[in-house]
Amino acid sequence: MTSDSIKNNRNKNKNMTKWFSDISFLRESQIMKIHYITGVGALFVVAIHIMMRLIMPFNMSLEFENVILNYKNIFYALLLESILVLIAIHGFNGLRVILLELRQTQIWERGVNILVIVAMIGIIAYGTRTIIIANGFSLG
Amino acid sequence: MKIFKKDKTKKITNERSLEIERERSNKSTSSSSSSNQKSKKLRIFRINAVQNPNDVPHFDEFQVPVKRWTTVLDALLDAKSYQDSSIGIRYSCRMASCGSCGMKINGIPRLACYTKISDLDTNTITCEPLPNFPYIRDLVTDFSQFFAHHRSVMPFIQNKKADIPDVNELSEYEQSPQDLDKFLQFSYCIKCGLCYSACPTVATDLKFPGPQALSQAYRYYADSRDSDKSNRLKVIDTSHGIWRCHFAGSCSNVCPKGVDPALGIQLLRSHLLGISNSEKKIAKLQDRSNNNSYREELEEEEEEEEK
Amino acid sequence: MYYTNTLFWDKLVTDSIQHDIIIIGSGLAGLRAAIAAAAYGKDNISIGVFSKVQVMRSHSVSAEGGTAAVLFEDEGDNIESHIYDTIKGSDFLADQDVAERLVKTIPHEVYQLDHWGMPWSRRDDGRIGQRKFGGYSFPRATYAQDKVGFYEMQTLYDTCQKYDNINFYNEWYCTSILKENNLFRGVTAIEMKNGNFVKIKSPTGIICTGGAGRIYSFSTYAYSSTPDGIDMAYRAGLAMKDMEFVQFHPTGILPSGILITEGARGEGGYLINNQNERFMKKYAPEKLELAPRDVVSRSMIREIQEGKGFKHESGYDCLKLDLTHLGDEQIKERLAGIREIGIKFSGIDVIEEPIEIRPVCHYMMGGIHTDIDGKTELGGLWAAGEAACNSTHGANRLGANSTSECIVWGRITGEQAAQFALERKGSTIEISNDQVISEEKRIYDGIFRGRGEVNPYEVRKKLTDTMDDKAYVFRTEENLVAGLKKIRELKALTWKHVDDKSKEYNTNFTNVMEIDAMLRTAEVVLMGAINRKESRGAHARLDYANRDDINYLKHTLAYYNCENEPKLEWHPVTFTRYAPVERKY
Amino acid sequence: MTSATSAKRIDDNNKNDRTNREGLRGWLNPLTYGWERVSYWFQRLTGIFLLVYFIGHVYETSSLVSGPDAWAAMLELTQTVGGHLFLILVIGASTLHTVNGIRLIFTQSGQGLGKPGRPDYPYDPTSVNNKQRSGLWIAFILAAVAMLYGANVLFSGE
Ligand SMILES: Cc1cc2nc3c(=O)[nH]c(=O)nc-3n(C[C@H](O)[C@H](O)[C@H](O)COP(=O)(O)OP(=O)(O)OC[C@H]3O[C@@H](n4cnc5c(N)ncnc54)[C@H](O)[C@@H]3O)c2cc1C
Ligand code: HEM
Ligand code: SF4
Ligand code: F3S
Ligand code: FES
Repeated sequence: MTSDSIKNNRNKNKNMTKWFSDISFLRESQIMKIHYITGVGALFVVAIHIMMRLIMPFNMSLEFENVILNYKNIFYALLLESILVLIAIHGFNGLRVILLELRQTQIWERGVNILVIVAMIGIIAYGTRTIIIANGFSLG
Repeated sequence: MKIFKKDKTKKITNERSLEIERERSNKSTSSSSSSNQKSKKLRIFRINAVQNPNDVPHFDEFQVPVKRWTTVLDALLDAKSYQDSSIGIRYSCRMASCGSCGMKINGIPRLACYTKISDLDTNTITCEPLPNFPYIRDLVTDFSQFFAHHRSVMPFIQNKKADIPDVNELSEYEQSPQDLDKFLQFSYCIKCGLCYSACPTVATDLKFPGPQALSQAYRYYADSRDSDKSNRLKVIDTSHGIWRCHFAGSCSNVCPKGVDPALGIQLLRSHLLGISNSEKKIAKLQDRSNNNSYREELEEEEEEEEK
Repeated sequence: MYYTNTLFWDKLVTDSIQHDIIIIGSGLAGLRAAIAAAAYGKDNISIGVFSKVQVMRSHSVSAEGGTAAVLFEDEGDNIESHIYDTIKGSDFLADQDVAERLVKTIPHEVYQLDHWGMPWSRRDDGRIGQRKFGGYSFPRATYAQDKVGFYEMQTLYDTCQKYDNINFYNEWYCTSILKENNLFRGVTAIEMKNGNFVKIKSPTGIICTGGAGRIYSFSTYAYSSTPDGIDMAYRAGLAMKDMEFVQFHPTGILPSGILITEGARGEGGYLINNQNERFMKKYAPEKLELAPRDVVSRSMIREIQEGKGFKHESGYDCLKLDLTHLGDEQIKERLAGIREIGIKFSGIDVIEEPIEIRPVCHYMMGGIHTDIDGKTELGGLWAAGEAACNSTHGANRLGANSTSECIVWGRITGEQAAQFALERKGSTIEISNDQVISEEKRIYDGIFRGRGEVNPYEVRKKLTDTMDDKAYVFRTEENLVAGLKKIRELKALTWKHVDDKSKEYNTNFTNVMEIDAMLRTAEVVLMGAINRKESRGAHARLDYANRDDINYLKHTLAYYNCENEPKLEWHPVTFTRYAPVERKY
Repeated sequence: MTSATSAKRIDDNNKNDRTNREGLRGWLNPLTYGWERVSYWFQRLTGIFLLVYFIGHVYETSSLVSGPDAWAAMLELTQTVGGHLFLILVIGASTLHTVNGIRLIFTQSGQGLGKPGRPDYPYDPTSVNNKQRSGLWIAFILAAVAMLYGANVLFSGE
């Protein structure tokens, strides 16, 4: 009777987790932990990023040479890279959350998950390309 | 909640305590004037969605007599009894303990039997069905999905000793009043669905269990008599589970019973994140079947009867 | 999928539904019966719970004060005393074996509820708390703040969720009982959401449709507490027992009649008259405010008649209940609901001011005639809870004994019905359609398509006002006869019609059916009251002021006799332990 | 009923269940409810806004790769008065989102909400308390300050 139905419930839960893991291999709580950590992480790196921009007059900081100089500093480049990764993960996961809440068909949910992962990788790749190339620039 | 609009009927959380004051002033101002009845206009949302799924809703207006203590439910029933008996409305206890009569009154989800017309400073009272529940008819909405969500969080004590099949066994749990206080608040949910209709996530997410169900999950989680903690957490830790609450707080703002579902949800989440330090102790089972004299007496009597 | 549990929405619309057990009514008794049957029958049994309201909307959620049980034998309480209190409270009209069964079973049930998650209020040592209640010689009303019924309902409802074989049919209005060869065969019901008229087949049934208190207009009952369930059995030829015993609770607030629990007096509240005097010391010097309800109510009406009452702005005479001396903390901790009700519905914060109250219709001791097991005269049909009258309460119920009764007999009937159903598992049920057709005629031709110029709600108002007026705390031959005449006049009017012509969620239709049942029940109440020429328990006659054990120490049974006057019969009381003595408090 | 069929039933019912859902109106409706709802609304809005900016910003900087001229052209496009105003909005949004986000991280892990206890009438929910409200106000104020400062830096630099 009861123990049976509890067991049933357990089985169902197993199925549920299995079904979920097909798509995203992480539990929602882990995803959200990542969301929070990337959020807070982004706070620090973005703060440094902005500080760096403010040590010289704003316009100067935008001049091509200065920018490239920054990029050539390996630490700064790494900083930029981490901003890129942290915000991409945080931001696109945020988007995933919003989109998941919009519609609940299986196709949509799968689509959202795939789209978000692809976009995340895409933007990270694209930004990394900039960083690497700019890092390799030789100033003539 | 009055923030931008100047509508006085909007509920203001931090002004709730003023309610009592208002109560008193209402009483003193109108104590002599109960005979000179006022009358107010009631606008009621009309639809018959079961008969015709594409029915276009409209509003009907009724003039109803109002006294100091007249609640919106009284007014609705007055209109139903003497003006238009086809008004669809769900009600039962008329004392805010059964949760039937949730509806949107002047734009905010409330219990009709718990809202006095004299508290609403408008002359026209607009009643609409609760949003986020499918229409049935007029003010009546379909709760089946809401109840299903409640069921999905396993709202019952899971414990090997939960059932005592033997009638002669008298075993009692000892639970301290402090342990009781941890969940008591959440157990006074009357399942009225107001929170469910106010929550922005529920507004679009069909699979989100909603504040009511999640706070019940916490209610059983925090109960020291329950022993199946990890499984409980697993059930709600899904992509449409507890994480789809963004602490919009509306649920707690509209809850008529002080359940504060938002608090329950966030606390449950702290357990999920593993950062809560309040540990659970299983309540102590005290077996009283030994020192129980009258059972023996009963058995003796039965024996005598057999003879 | 996120939720994978069985869902009960969108039931297939079929002409007939079959279950092994059907339970009509989802109050405390109904839910306890469902769990008992599910636990007894395991997965072999399917249970349908039909209710005209959604499950958690049943009237039982309003119960406030407590559930009586002997839990502290180690601290001086004992079973015997609870049995005696119950019997004495009943003015010796209770069947004593039944009272004994109640008292001996309820402690286990209280612990069972505890194991299912009931948030009983706790003492500091962690044990379940109990408070004083009227008519008991030991504090034995087990309490959970002042929301006992609500918490019990919630606990039972939530426990039902464990079982896959309990199917809830929310908002199905049952209209009649189907039977064959004196065996229960099922019921007919209307699914309110879409208005379908459905035949429900089952070899076993349990009626738990609650009390009939809405035949009074000043009443603590929920609007849904109408006698249609009792009336269903009555029309099927079962007897209504002891219907003249209607309990008036001393403390209902004005003007709505919402209850202030007896727990308020149990915690130490006083009743005062307009001379600021605790008048109960005149009437019950020993127990004061904690005398049984019938005694207190009578005393209050006497006070009011002597001109010592207050006048409420709604026009009612009333007295006041003073809780101010209890202090902020105790009220907030133990009587939170009362405070809320006072503020919300009466504009009075009981911490600061005495609250106006008046005796109010609260409980029907009578109901469907059953034996000690809750079995009715119809094979395969049980009844439990307030709808049943197994004569635990006799002529007057003690506070907190009713939820006990609901739970105890919920369980007993559930198990017995499950046993009965398992024995008959597999046998097919065929019901001749005649009964269904005649029922369809009765409700659709007679009521739905009926014609009439009198507004049925007007009839209801007149009916309930008549009852308030003529069959209140004190009764006289003259008043009762006048009341009966009035009820018969109302019955004779052409009022049976439904203005709302749509099928879906037609509460107008169900209301008219309820009013129909109310009229019949009111007639039984009045006839029983006229017939009982004595004062016993809650039935107090001014013209026969004394108890008459020689002629009236017996139960009244009323049988349906088409639309004629009901047939009244007598039924003996079972005595096992105590001979009647004078009742003093 | 097996879980598979019941699951199917839910899907069948989805369509019907949408009938009275508030939908996006429910998200964008901060007026009827409390300040928490306003916070919810801003957090979403600023989050999406920042994401859009972030994508744009990554695209903007990618012009570095194509050499000084492309970079100058891009600056021409973005470093206008309109562009600066937009940047100020971004500064405000990110401050708001960050500060409020930190508050939300605390609340969503159950901190600073009070603890459950016996609710007394009138029921003031402990979770939507003044701490939360002032957190939101601090976020607004800091966002305003940051915007002013940003405006100062951006426009004085010309
Ligand atoms: C205000 C108040 C306070 C009380 N306090 C206490 C207390 O402190 N202690 C105590 O012991 N007792 C108390 N009582 C009494 C006690 O609450 C009731 O006797 C008890 O709840 C009755 O429960 P029930 O299960 O028999 O019926 P109910 O809870 O009344 O349920 C009846 C059910 O039957 C259903 N039904 C009715 N007709 C039909 C139909 N035609 N078709 C389908 N379904 C139908 C209804 O929908 C409902 O679900 C109190 C009563 C009141 C009014
Ligand atoms: C810098 C510090 C940041 C912190 C501390 C932070 C924190 C948060 C928090 C707590 C949430 C709420 C999640 C929830 O309610 O479940 C959130 C949501 C979100 N954030 Fe951030 N965030 C930061 C920066 C950013 C940036 C730079 C972006 C843009 C790319 C961004 C985009 C989003 C989005 C799109 C959401 C989704 C909104 C929602 O779920 O309601 N965040 N953030
Ligand atoms: S949590 Fe409050 S608002 Fe929500 S259903 Fe329960 S009582 Fe109603
Ligand atoms: S309104 Fe909804 S988003 Fe969370 S705090 Fe309440 S459940
Ligand atoms: S009628 Fe029961 S809550 Fe309003």
